Parts: sequence; C-alpha cells; structure tokens
Amino acid sequence: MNRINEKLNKDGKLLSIYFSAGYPNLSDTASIIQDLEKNGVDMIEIGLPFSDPLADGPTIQASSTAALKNGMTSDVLFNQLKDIRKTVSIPLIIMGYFNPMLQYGVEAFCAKCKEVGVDGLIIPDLPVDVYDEQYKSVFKKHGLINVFLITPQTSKERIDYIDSISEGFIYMVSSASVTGSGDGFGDAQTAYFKRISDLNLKHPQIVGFGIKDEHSFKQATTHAKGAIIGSAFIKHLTSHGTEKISDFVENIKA
Amino acid sequence: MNRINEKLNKDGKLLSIYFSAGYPNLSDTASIIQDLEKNGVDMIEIGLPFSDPLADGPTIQASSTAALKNGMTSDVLFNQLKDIRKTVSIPLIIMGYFNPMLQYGVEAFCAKCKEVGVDGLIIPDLPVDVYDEQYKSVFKKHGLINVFLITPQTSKERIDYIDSISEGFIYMVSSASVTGSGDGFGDAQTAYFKRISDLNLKHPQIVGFGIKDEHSFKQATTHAKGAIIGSAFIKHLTSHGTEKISDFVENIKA
Amino acid sequence: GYYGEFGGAYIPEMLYPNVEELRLNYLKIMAEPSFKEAFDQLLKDYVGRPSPLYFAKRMSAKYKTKIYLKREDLNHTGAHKINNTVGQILMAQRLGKTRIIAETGAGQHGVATATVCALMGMECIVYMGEIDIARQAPNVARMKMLGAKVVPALSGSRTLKDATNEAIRDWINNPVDTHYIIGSVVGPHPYPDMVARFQAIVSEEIQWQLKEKEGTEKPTYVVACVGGGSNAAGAFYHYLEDTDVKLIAVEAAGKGVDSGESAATSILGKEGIIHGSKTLLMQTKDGQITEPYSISAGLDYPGVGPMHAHLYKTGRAEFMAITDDDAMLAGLELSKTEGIIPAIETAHSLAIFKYKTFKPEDIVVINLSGRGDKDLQNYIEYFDL
Amino acid sequence: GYYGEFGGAYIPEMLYPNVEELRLNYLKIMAEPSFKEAFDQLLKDYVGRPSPLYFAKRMSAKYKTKIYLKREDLNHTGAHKINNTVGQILMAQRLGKTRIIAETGAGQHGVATATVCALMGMECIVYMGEIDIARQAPNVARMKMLGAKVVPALSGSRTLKDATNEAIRDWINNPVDTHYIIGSVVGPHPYPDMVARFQAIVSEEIQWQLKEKEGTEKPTYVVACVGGGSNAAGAFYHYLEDTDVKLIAVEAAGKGVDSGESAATSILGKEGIIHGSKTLLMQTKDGQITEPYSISAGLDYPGVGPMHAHLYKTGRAEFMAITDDDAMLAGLELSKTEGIIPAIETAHSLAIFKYKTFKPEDIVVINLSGRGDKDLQNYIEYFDL
Repeated sequence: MNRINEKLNKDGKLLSIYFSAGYPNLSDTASIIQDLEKNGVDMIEIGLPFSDPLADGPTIQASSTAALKNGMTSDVLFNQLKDIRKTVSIPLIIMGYFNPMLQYGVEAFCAKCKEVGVDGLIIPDLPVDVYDEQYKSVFKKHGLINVFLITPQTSKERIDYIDSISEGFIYMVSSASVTGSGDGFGDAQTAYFKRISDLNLKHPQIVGFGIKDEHSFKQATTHAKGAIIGSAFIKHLTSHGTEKISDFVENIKA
Repeated sequence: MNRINEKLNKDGKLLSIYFSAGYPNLSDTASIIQDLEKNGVDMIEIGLPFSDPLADGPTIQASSTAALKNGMTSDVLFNQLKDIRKTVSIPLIIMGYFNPMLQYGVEAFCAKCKEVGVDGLIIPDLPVDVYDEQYKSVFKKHGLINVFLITPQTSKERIDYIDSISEGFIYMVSSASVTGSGDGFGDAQTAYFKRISDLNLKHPQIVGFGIKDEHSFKQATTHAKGAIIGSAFIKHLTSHGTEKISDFVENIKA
Repeated sequence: GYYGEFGGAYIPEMLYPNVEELRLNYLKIMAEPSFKEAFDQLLKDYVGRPSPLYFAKRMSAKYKTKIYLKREDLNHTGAHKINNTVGQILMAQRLGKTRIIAETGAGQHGVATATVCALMGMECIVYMGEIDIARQAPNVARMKMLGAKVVPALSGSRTLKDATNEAIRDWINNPVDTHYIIGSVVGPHPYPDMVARFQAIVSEEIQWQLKEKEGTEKPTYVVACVGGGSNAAGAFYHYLEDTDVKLIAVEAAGKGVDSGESAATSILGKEGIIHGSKTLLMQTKDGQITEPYSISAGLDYPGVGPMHAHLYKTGRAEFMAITDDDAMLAGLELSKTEGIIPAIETAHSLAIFKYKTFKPEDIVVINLSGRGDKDLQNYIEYFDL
Repeated sequence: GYYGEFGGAYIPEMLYPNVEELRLNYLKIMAEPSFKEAFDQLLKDYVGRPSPLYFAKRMSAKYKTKIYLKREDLNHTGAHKINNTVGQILMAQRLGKTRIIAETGAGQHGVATATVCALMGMECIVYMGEIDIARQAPNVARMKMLGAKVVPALSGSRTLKDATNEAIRDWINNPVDTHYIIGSVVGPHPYPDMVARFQAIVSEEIQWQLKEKEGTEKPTYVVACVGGGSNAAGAFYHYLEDTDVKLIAVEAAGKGVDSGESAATSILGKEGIIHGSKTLLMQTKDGQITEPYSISAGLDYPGVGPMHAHLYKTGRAEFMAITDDDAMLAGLELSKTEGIIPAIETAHSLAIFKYKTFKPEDIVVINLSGRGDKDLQNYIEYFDL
C-alpha cells in the first residue's frame, strides 16, 4: 500500500507541509524533510521549482526563483532524495508544474520518483482529463498517486469525476485564490468545507491555501482530513532559516 | 513732376539704397537719409519694418525685427520724416508690406506720405491687379508713384501690363530669389537684363536683389537705369554703424 | 478667389508665376478623370477612406443628444491632413514639379507631406520653427524616417508663422521645379479653395454615411475645430449652402479669450493680410502679426482661412472659443467614455457640450480631425498620468 | 482544442470553471446574429474596417514582384490587436462579466483592451511587467487616459511573461465576475481558436479585396510576423486549408538565431507547456522557460501559439527568422519607399525580401500588422535620427 493511503487510513488530522526544494540553500532539501518528520509533520509536498508558477502567490514564487538560482533541477532534486528513505518514512509528494516533468520525460520522471521513494505528485497544470487519457497508466505502473485539486467553483459533477479518478486524497483549495493570500477562513469557506465533507466522497480531502496557524489549521480540519501549509512555512524559512522548524510545527499543532 | 521721374529723366546710372527705418537705432532714420544724399546716392528706399517679411532674406528680416523692437511704427516713421524735406531733395520711397498700411488705412497712409514728402511706394505683397482695381486712384490723388516688380519668370504679357500701369520705374528683380542671396551676376542674369532692356519699355528699369559692390552695380546698370542695394548696406550698418556711410557709397561708385 | 471680402492672392511678384500656374490649372486637373481616379484610389487604399461615421453611444447618452464622430483620426498618419497632401502631390506631379516644400507647426502636416513624397519618390523639404523642432521631436523623427529634410526656421519667433515665411522664401527661390504644399485653407488663392476641395471628401462621406444611419444627409450641427481651418472646411464644405445645417467652428481660447494668451483668431483678429490672403488675423494696431497661444500646437496660427473669416463675418457659422483646460478635460472624457484619445485640437470641438445644450433629436456631427498619440506627452504632463 | 499535437488547456483546476464556461459558450455566442451584428458594426464604425489592401507600387518595382500590404496599421489604436479585443469585450458582456483583465508587453494589447473597456464602460486592469512599464511610458499613459488601471508585475523578469502570470493569478482569484482578454493566439483552449476567429476578418477581407484587384482570392504568398501569432493567425486563417497559398511566418532572430539573444521560438523552441497550452517554447533543458530577446517588444514572447507550432511542425508554413538589424532597415525602407512607418514587429515581415526572391507574377500579401509610432524612440536611437 502506498504510504499516502496508509497515512490517510489512520485516525486524526494530518498536517502536511509544502516547501520549495533547494530553498533557502540548494542542499537544505533533505534536512528540511527530516526535520519536518522529526517534528511530527504527517506528509510533505516537495516543491519542484518552476520559472513561471502561475498558480502560486508571490511567497512561493520567490522561493522557487531563489531555488532555481541556487541550481535546483529535477536531476539535482532526485539526487538529493536518493537516500531519503533511509531516514524518512512519512509520505513524500512532489508538487510542481508540468513542463519540467515533460522535458524530463513523464515516464522517466515517474520512474525516478519511484526509485527514490516519492509516493505521489501534485501537478497543478496537468488537467485531470489529460492525465486520465494520457498519463494514468504511467503513474500506476510506478505506483504513484496523482493528486487533483477542487475549488469552491468545482461542480458536483466534476468533483465526482475527480473522486473517481483519485487514488489518494483530494486537494481541496480553500478558496479560488492563489496560495498565500487570505486571512483565516470565513463563513463561505467553512460552509464549503462542510459541503464537500457532506458529499461523503470516496477519497478524503486535505485543505490547501490559506492555512498559516493553529486557528486556520483547526478550521480547515474540522471537516477535512488534513491541511497543507505552504507560504507560511516558506516565510518561516525566510525569516528563521532551517534552524527553528520545530517552533513552526509546534505553533500549528499546539 | 514727381521727384522720381525727375531723377529718372537725368542722364547717368542711378544708385538707390534700401535700409530699414529705425535701424540700427530708432532715431537713425533721418540722419541715414541725409548721409546717403550727402554721399551722392540718387534715391532711397526706406523700409517700413514688418513682423513677417516673406520676400526678404535673413539680413533685412533681422534689421526689420530689430527696428520693430526699437519701437518703429508707421506713425513713428512719419514723425521722423516730417521735416525731411527741409534737408533732403532726392526721391524717397517707402518700401514695406501691405498689412501695416492696411491697418493704418491706405488713404491715410498715402496722405501722410504726401504730407512728409515721400514720392513713392514699393509694396511687394500688393499685387498689381489689386492695386489697379482698388488703390490706383488713391495713390494718384496723393501724387504717389507705386513701383512694381518683375522677375526673370515674368511673362512678356505681364511685363507689358506692368509697364502700362507703372508711372516711375520698374523694379527688376535680378533673379527669382529673396534679397541678400547670390554672389554677383552670371550669364543668365545679364542676359535677362539685356532682354528686358531690348523690350524698350516705356519705363526705365532699376535692378534690385544681389547688388553689393562696384562690380555687381556695374553689371546691373549696363542695361538698366540703376540699381538698388539693400542687404549689403544693412550689413555695413550692422558692422560699422552710421558713421562710415561715405565709405560704403564710395566703394560702390568708385 | 474671394469669400466675400476675404481671400485673394496678396503675393510678391516673384511668386506670381507659380501661383498663377496653379490657379490656371488646378480646377482643370482636378476635373480630369485620371486625376480623380488616382486621388480616389489613394484615398481608399492608402489613406483608408472612407473614414467611419461613428455613433458615440455613451457620449450621446451623457449629453442627451445624438453625437456622431467623423473618424479622421483613423486616416493614415492620424489626421485629416493627408487628404490634402495626397491631392496636392498628384497636382504637383501633373504640373511637372519634382521638388516639394512645406511648412509645419506641430509636425502633422509635415509628416503628411513627407509621407506622400515618400510614396511618390519626390524630394521633400519641410520648414519648421526651431522651437517647434525641439518641442515635437517624434514628428521630426517621423519626417526623417520618411526621407524628408527638416529645415529649422531660425527667424522671428521660430514657430509656425516663421516656418511659413521660410517656405515661401524657398518657393520664391525655386520658382520652376518646386511645388509648395500648404497644409491648410490659408495662403494665396487658389490654395484655400484647392485645399478645401481636397478636404471636401469629409462632408461628402458624412452625407451618405448619415443617410445610411439616420435616413437624412443633413445633420443638425456640424462641429469642427479651427486653426487654419482645413478640417472645418472639409466638414462644412457640402453643407455651406444648406442653412438647415448649422455650423459650429471652435477656436482655441488658450488661457482665456481675454487673457492675452489665446488663438481665438476670428474673435480677436482684425481684417488684414497674412501669408498672401486677406482674412482675419491677430495683430497689433500697427499691423504687426502677433504670436498666438494655445496648448494645441495645431491651433496656434495667428490667422484663419478666408472661408472661415467669411463664415464668421456673415454669421453662417457660430464661432466658439474653448480654453486649454476645457479642451484637455474633453480629451480625457472622450478617452474614458468612448475609448478614443483625440488630438488636443479635436478635443476643443468636444468641449462645446459644456457650454451648449442640444435637443435629444439633434444630430451633432463632430469632425474628429486627429488622434491624440502625438499629444500624449502633453496629456501626461497636464493630468500627471 | 488541438492543432495536431499542440494546444489543449493545461490549466490549474482553479481556472477550470472560467475556461470551461468560455469553451462551452464561445462558438455559440459567436454564431448569434446579434453578436455578429454588434461585432461587424464595431469593426466597421469603430475600428475602421475594412482595412485597405494596398498595392505597394514602389516596393513592388524594387523587388520585381507584386507586393500588397494589408493595412492593419490603420485600425483604431494602430494595430490588428483591436479586432480581438472588440470581439472579446462583446463575449465578456454576453457572459455577464463586469471586470476585464489583460496582460501586455509593449502595451499594444493593453491599449486595445483599455480602449474597448472604455467603450463599454467596464472596469479594466492591465498587468504589465515593471520593466515594460518603464520602457513603454506612452502606452502606459494611453491606458491611463482610457481609464484602465495598470498594475506592475514585480515577479520574475518583470516583463510580458510575468505580466501574463499575474493576469492568470488575478483570474484565479476572481473566477466569477472577471473575463481575461488574452491578446494573442496563446493560452488554454479555447483562446487560441477564439482569438484566431476574431482575427480571421483579416484574411476574409484579403480574399474579396484581392479578388477585386487581381481577379483571384488567392495570393501566392501570405506573410506575417509571429510573436504569439495573432496577426499571422488572422492573415492565414482562410488560407490554412488551401495549399495553393504559401504561408510565411517571420520570427524575430534578435541578434541572430544562434546568438543566445533571440525570439525565434519555433526554430529554437522545444515542445512544452506555457500559459496553459502545449506548444513550442524556448526553455532550458530542465524545462524552465527562458527570457527571449528581440528589439521588438511585441515579438519577445518565449512561446508561440499552438496553431503556429503545428504549422511549423507540419511544414504548412515556412518559418523565417529576421534579425533586429534587418528588421530596422526594412522598417526604414518601407518608410522611405511607401510613406508608411511600420511597427518594428511588422518590419520583420518586410525584411524577407532581402533573403527570398519572388517571381514577377507572384502576389505577395504582407500583413502590415501595426504602425510604427509606438516604436519611434527605437527608430530614432537606432538610426540616430
């Protein structure tokens, strides 16, 4: 069983953390992953940086740009992850845009993921129908779970379609907005979390976008299985470097 | 008999000088006229300055502009000339553009000319046919001779018309060019002087434009009754002031 | 050659052969089928005519009347000026001329002249005041791109009036091979009439375009700004005799008609002679021509065409004077309301709605004589954009 | 939504409802008689269509072939861009949108968008790279005159690509009330198809205009420059299936195709995803999109529309790459030879005569996509005018 599914099957709410691979320093990737697990994080999205991350906000884009400048590439990332499974057991997901994967070769990319122990992918600009038609078999062959997004504007019909094709969790975008914006969740968003929860989908939902502290994490996970924090963690890295990751995680899980 | 006709009836070639009234200093007008006569000049064109002298070259325009800045107006000029006939007996002609005369009132302007003893007018932008139809009687009433221009491009037919309407001399423009340009006369111009001379017109011709020294004066007057010097005299005034007018005239008549 | 008491050809004898040659030939040449064909073809394929007659929906709603804009701004080079230069370059060819001169103030007529000279492969010299050359650098560059020689006028106030003087001097010096393309309905006869005839295409099109849209050839009003007056001459032309159609000519009041800094020639001018024509002009009591002022470089001419002097004197057209400030605001208003940035000249015409109320059923045709790209720097500075 | 292997809609789920709404409705709306009528009316009365098909006599003589110029430079706002923005603003109205966003590089599409928003009284936000804002001050001023809000893109290289990213982010954040007016045949399906259909008026007109002039609807060649590719899409559209008509797409070689400073996307690009579409794009071997270079701000886009990627891949169109220097000289040549100062984008198309010889009986139609007024500063500096 894929580590993602194992984790989803357990009781309790899941805290997932996103960061850009190669940020703040090129060689920080593995140690950040290790520290996150050590501090009780349940799952990690490793951002593969891209020059034109159109679904990201300024914070993540800035960390991506810095990571690229540091020399991050798909090859460098796979090399940094090649021994990761010697020390880390929580699910690892690579989150990135499709073009770098396409250039690497989708099959080769998936094979590499499997080889280093990555469990899944989140590719914001690979639409579900294209995946369905062209890439599903490759992902399956390498045991990779592809994670799809839904938003408050996603229709019931499309949610069902996404649920049907999903194998891990559904990435529930808290609001139709790029990452890092917003300021806690309002009634509209919590109503949306509940509406989706009430659909009793086959796959659990993990909320992303807009979670930055204990309060918003609790709001997000009232109806969902977990939540992903990205921008807030990047900001923490920018301000405090890689030394005080424990402080950040403790503040969320307090 | 008008002083102009008297002068034209005499033997010998005539030297006529043009200058801008009120240049170099506002009050120089009368003394320049007196000096010119004293030094043997036969006739004088007194330039009434205009803001937009489109038939003049840069030298005369500059002296016009300076004269205007000095305060020259039609009224000022008539005032400066009011006693001129006490000391000066050669023909005096006012040369100027039509608009200032029009604003003064053509009738009033002509009356003033007669009053101060001006003998004729040269108005480059008053066409001969407009004069013929509208203003001839006013000029005649005040005993003023209006002088018309011909150029190398003027047709025989038009020369005859101009000759028929003229009462003094014909102002023969040496070349179709604004005043002050050119550098002595070439074959085309001397041929033109001869061609006009050979027409045996009723009225004598005086050449203007391009005469600046003894040589060009002689060229011009080989076939014509006289010549007018403008720009060269203005340049002399600009360089030497009003003190050495005798030098200038002597150089021409040498 | 006269419009009532105005017009004529008050020119030095040196210009007589040139002007006479033109006077004797222009109507004959314009009537030649081959000329008409060439002119029409160039207006269509090169200039981009017909220019649309555009119903300005939002402006109309705002001012509760029917406002149509005659889109001369869409012509090649961006204004009505090209209609005339296309006509004159064909005229010059048929007169056997090989060298073209022109004067320009803001540079629009210079560009339009340089354009047709490039088109025909003819030598082109444009006189432009030294001060205007510095102020209108983009249009100077356009003329140079087009292969024209731009000669600075260094005399007098070194602006349009002086550039005109220099062009006339050039013509005097080059009486045989050179045609002088005057840019407006000014100068000695036959220029005002010839230029008006070349610009008459504007009202000719308004007639059939309005017929298509409103079922009548006759607007209630035709409105145009007046510097020298060529765009107004074109817009008024076919309505001059038809007093059912009211004509409004809009002049530049600069900082106010009575401010001493104005170009409201008809209102402030007196009868006189400028550049070969008897007309209304701004002058001192001694008959010296004064330098006018307007924020619009295309309207600050001290004279006005003799046709317009006559329209003013007879009352056939209503003359309004619009200040810099009103014009700039009207330019901004049209930009925001209809998505059309007008030339500042044209913006004067658009400002009349502040002062004049029209009936809902009135059809008000405004000649949108030029686009505002050339004026952007002015707009930027004025509105601090 | 594909041209061969290119195209598609590689968009984040957040954009799915917006893009899907558009995809489901655009063909239906475009087919509505009331839409067609409104579109045609605005193209005629507001944009000034048809744009002339002008026989360039002196250029033709020089290059010993028949050269026609399709005069999109005469459109309102000075380029073909307005055809598309007029279409899209009508589309947005029918989709019930009240807020318009757009990206712009040199500012031409921004101006065309701000223009139609002013026309319709709709809110308009234009994203523009911070560097481009500084470089293209006049177009920024035009947009502000027109009432648009110009928002600087501060991320990445702070040029067109980043402005596009910002516009997409805005759309993600405003999925309900906002329509995104993309300026070229790029972006996720249905944009490339929709924009091409709005621009197709160009070749539709070429067909009947050429029929009038040459008795055939078919030129031997149609030539257009390609940045994103909208003007080429419009000029090629009705000839795509007709292989009698040869198509030439001209890309910007910048300082030379192999200089490392180029925007010859088709030649240098590899298949990939940019701004929602699978196409050819300039990228590192790791799939990071690289910053292209061209002296022409309208051609330095790292991708190309999927239609053009397909035309390149299949060989249906010949692709040529023209350097900065060749383009600038060709721009000057057209200015001096025909009196038309072209946009530097367009000048690339005109430079092909240096490298390609045509037969005397060939009919070569060049899409004169825009006028050069916006590029004057560049021309001035390049030629030291």
